[in-house]
Amino acid sequence: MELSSSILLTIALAPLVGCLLAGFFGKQIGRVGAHSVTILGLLISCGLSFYVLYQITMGGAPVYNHNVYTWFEIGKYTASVGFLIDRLTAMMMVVVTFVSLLVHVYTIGYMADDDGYQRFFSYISLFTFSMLMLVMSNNFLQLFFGWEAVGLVSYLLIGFWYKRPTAIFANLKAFIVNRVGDFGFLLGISAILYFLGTLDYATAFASAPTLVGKTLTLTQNIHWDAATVICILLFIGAMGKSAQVPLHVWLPDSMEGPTPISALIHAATMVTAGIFMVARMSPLYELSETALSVVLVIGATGALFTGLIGIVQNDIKRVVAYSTLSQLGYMTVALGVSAYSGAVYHLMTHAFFKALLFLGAGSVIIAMHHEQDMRYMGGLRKYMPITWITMWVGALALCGVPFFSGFYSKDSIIDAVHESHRWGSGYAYICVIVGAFVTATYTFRQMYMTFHGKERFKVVEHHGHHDAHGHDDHHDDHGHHEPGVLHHPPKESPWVVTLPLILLAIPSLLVGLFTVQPMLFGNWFGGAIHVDEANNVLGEVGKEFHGSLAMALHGFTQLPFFLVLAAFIITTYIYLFNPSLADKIKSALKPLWTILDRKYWVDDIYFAIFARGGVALGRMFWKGGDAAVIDGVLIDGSASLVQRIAASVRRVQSGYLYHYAFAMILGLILLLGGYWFVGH
Amino acid sequence: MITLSHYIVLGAILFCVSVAGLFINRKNVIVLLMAIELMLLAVNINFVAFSRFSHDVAGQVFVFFILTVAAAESAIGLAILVLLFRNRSTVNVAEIDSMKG
Amino acid sequence: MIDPSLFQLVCFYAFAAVTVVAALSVITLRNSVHAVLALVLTFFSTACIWMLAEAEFLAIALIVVYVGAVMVLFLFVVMMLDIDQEKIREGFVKFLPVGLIVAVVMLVEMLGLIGVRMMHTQTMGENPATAAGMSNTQWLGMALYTQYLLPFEIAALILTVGVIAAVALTLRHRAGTRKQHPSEQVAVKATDRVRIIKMAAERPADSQPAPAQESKP
Amino acid sequence: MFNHLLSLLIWLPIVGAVPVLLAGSGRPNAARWISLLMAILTFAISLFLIPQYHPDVAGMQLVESHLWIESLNVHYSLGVDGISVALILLTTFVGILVIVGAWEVIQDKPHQYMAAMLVLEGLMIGVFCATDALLFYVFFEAMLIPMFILIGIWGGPRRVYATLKFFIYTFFGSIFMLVGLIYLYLKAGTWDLHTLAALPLSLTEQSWLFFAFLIAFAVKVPMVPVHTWLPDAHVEAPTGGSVVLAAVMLKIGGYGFLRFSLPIVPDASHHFAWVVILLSLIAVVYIGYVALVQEDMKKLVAYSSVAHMGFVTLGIFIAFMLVREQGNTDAARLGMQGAMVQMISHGFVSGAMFSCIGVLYDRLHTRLIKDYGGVINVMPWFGFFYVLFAMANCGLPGTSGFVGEFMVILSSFSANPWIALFAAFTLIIGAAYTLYLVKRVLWGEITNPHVAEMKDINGREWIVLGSFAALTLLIGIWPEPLTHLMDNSVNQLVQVLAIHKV
Repeated sequence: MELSSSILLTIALAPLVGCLLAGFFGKQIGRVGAHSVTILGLLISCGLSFYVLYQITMGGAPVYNHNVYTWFEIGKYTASVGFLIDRLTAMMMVVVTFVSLLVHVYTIGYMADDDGYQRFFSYISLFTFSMLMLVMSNNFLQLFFGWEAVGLVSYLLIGFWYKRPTAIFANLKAFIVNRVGDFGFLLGISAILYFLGTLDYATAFASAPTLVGKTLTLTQNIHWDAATVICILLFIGAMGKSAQVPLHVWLPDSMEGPTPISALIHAATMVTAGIFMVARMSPLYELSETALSVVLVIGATGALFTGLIGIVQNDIKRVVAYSTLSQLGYMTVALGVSAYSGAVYHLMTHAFFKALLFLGAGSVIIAMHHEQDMRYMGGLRKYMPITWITMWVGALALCGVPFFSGFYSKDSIIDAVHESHRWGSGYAYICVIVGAFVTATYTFRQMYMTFHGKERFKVVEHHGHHDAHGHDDHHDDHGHHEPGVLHHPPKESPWVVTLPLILLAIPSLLVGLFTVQPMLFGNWFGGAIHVDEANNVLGEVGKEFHGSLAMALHGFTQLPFFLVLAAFIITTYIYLFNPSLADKIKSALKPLWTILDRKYWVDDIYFAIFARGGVALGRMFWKGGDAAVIDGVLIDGSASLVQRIAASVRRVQSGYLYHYAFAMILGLILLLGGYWFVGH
Repeated sequence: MITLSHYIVLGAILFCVSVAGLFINRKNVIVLLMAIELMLLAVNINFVAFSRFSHDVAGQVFVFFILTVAAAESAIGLAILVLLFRNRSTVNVAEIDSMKG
Repeated sequence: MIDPSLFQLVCFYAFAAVTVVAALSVITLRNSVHAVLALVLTFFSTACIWMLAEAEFLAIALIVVYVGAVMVLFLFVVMMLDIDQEKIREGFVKFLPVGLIVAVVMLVEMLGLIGVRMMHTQTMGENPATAAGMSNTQWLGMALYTQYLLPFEIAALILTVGVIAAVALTLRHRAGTRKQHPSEQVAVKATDRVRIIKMAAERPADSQPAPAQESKP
Repeated sequence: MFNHLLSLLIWLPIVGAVPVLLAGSGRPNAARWISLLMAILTFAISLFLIPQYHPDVAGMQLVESHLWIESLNVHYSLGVDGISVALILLTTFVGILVIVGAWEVIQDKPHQYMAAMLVLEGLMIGVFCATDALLFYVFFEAMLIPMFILIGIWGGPRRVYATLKFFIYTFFGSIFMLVGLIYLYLKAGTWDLHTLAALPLSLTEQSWLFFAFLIAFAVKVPMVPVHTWLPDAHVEAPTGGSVVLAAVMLKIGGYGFLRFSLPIVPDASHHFAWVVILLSLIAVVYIGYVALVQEDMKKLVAYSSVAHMGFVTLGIFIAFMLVREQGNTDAARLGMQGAMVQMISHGFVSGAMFSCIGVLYDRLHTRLIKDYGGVINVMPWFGFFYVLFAMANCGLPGTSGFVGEFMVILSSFSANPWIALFAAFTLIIGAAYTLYLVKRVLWGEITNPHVAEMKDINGREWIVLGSFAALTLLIGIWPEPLTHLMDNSVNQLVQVLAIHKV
């Protein structure tokens, strides 16, 4: 039956109300009040999202596309705020609200003794509100609003511990790099307005075919195809938000923020906004082959090279961060080969197991008193069984081991790339395959370094006041007490932390099995995603698909699985049986190691060129331009010129009588002379 | 016969002599005043000549007025000179430059 | 007998020569008194030239009024102030060339400008005053008191201002001297000078007359 | 009863300033309360303007005209259209906030300060209502005097240099305008803007007039080469002065373009539109970088307002390219509306930013960024407002800062993609310098011990910042009422552009 706008409004606004209450009245309603208000808001919107998903898939409700109010209406251009709910949006709403709810619950445990408790809850519900607005919007304006609002909240959350200089550097960097992406995105929107004359999705997609002939004249002789310009500009926005290669520098630094937000924002939802947007714009992307090739190549480079960096990381959260970058690369590759539903499907499964890995890493960090360096961990499986098991489920799903959800989405992407013969798909296939091996290596390395092997930390029991010391300021600066020393043995996190882990482990394990058939090959997304028949690679892959079980068994015989197996054997040998070998390899491949460790110097180059370059340019403009030229020459210059003239003229008043007499006579002579010439 | 040009030439010569006097004698105020008197005299000559040759009384009337003005001017000039001498005990123009800009 | 117009021409040249020489000596003489006297001479010879131009009233006025008053004033001032000649004469030679050049340039300009040659032909012609049957003074007076009455009054005003200014500038009260102040003298009242005392008509009878005392020498 | 509403609106604050002055330095509180009363009264009357003005009816409304100078045929004629109503409301609203803001801050001679503010407000309203060229010019010049006094007396250490520079700069510009107006008067015999708009002018005449108007209004906007007075004026002005300067006085430049350059010299404006567009784009990029390296907070915000005003001139002048070269009047209307909304929103945003800096200045008496750090630890509520206005300053959707820029960039892409490219650059550089400021001032550890003693914002500052925030969010979330108010007059203006005079 018809979806009512009131339900949708409550879904969107419930988190906002929670955020406002927790934010403004944090002191009054106290900590418990804050998290209960926000979690209540999330429960409402998550429940309703499931209801909407049910209505859309089973209940046969038509696609909902109505405006709430007009934003501005000038001539033929109107912009409004409205909702477009179809299967793609419903799925995204469920993913966002579900993960966000679990993160809310998780935060009760994680941020238990942080004095910014209420503020944190208001931020994460504000994030959920903006993400929902982004996902549910039916026009480019509201999409852009959600886009930037999400960027704002990630800025606030990365810089949550504002006392830490690295955090406030990271959040400024994140916001500016996002803004670079939004720069392209805004130009894309204005291009759409210029070519299609509207900001509304429905009318834009309807008139999309008219784009085919049109070109954009940059100069007399350079004319670019309209669709390519639009798609590439929009993709720049996606690169900014989903941290694709040139603009990926901000994601690893965003680990400065508390772990819940790394899970919520930098793994499950925000970074996938770019993928969602490209999938949503599939009718436009289908028109431009070059744009899709660009997407493909950038995705592939991202998938492989960021994965490689993950191998050399020692910080548990950074490993997961780089794995997110790599998986985002996979999704972008899927988009590149027009397997949009594949990308969205991987987005969903990735949301579950990546959030699981992050929250698991968070629970490890709590247990180790905010020690994030894996070199001081090891053998934690005895202390934290639940976290250990759930982390293993997430890890295997990430590597794409058959029967896990990761396998279904990742392998279908790999097959799709194999099928596609778009320009660049060869390169992409190599990256994706080697990527599988790399993913397996860093995941197993991480698991072994944290949970297996010998304990690389000492437990020093101060019986006296150990409790007081243990809790007061540990969240502040994890380096201040010497690393690797704990004051009481690590213990399993409270249920508030482990329950979300379990709730996430279940879908990471099972969701693949049940949903692969309808979503991937059964045209579940329907009208939301439009794919040209010519490059419907998923259709090709779908031909050999005979049910999820068969696919899983078949998976065992495929190349990706062998690579995972090989990676498994190598890492188990190095990290369990011969740990010293790792150091030997590192010293042997020193130059390669430094390249990876320095993250290909991309960060340093960006900082040097843009940050320091910008400041130098600014100083040159300011001192040179404003101060010297405009002020110095024009303003103060002319003032001092007047002064100089006045000084010289002053000398004429010499005070001697005869000088004045001479002046008169001279004037008379000149006058006569003048008459002389004029007279005749 | 005496023609108008005679008078004009004479007037001009006198005028130029007084101008030369001004230039040469830049230190002594009295000579300056006298040179001015001389200048006025030269002008008067011209006036008389023009009045006589163009049969118009205006020229002579004007001379009359010039004389009165010259008289008043020299009176005041000399008064200033006396005052100057009394206060600065010199009439040497070179030393009087307090009115410098 | 000599032709009268020729005679006039000769006189004109004589007087003109005297005027010019006197003018030159005014500016070149070292002694100020001599210079003033030279200026007096210049005025005299100019008056004569004016006579030739039949402007007798002005000529006489020039001598009587102008030379008599102004030149005497100059003499008076020059003599009163003992100006040391030496320092004043310093710049004479240094600026001579400049002065000459300027004078010559101006002369050439003036003469060229007035177009002296062109006026050459204009002779003196008949004296306007006699044509109108009046003497020069009457002719001048007629014009002065009818057409130019206002300028005349203003000239009077200028002269008064000149007088007042000259007096105001140079008036000073020297401390040492004793001066009469007529204003105060006039303003005295009777009571300041005369004191009336109430007395009986004659001395009372009963008292012995005081022996007359011879006043001390 | 309403036909004299505009005159009442202009002269009430000016006359109201008299009792404030009479209150004298003896009774400062009386002076403050009277001035507040006057400001609120004026704001109330201006609110009364909204029902009176019918957005759907084209042309000037609430017109009143009396003969002023017989010999020169100058009329004291007032009239209002959508654009003027919006700007008048902005002026009266900011008027109240400035007086509230300066309550305890101004201690010496507060009565003169308040009186100057009221007179300034009255004159600014006068500028927005005048429909007679000379009356406009008189108000345009008279407005400088109270500002000159405000900066000159209550300013910072280098106030004399700053106020002189401000005065001579603006005056230099407006002289050329006066010459232009006189020429127009001699040609047309009247000063009425409407008839001048219809006056046929050759291209050379128009070009000369265009440059005369350009110099006058470029200084006021301020556009790039002639903008160096703004940072000095802001740095040295008292908080209230710099709020009014940023919130309203800069708009008069943009308003001048709309009233003079566009209707009277359309062909020259179109011919030289590229000059203004180039300058505006330079303003966005060049000034963005300059703002990045400022050490003084007020200078940084001053430079940022130069960059934002670049958008106003951009929005106004791309309309020509759109109407005349592409005939796309709707995109031109969009651009113009963007320029107008940007003017209004910049009033709130930069006014609020200056008030925030005023709050900090009142506590620490320094404006240098290096003296601050970790202010959020001691002033959380101030931190909230500061981040909100910083976000509005770098044009975050949901705040009013975004609306104007969004519309201008959209329409400038239709004009020429390169223009849009450079205009959109503001997203990056705007965010860079604003958040770099926020990072150094707000976040981080408290380094300066004085910062530790700073108290959070008091009730008065709450009112000022709260109302600025409310309006910024209102226009950011729902700009429809504002655009509807101005839509008809902008549409009419765009039709005027299409008329060729040559």
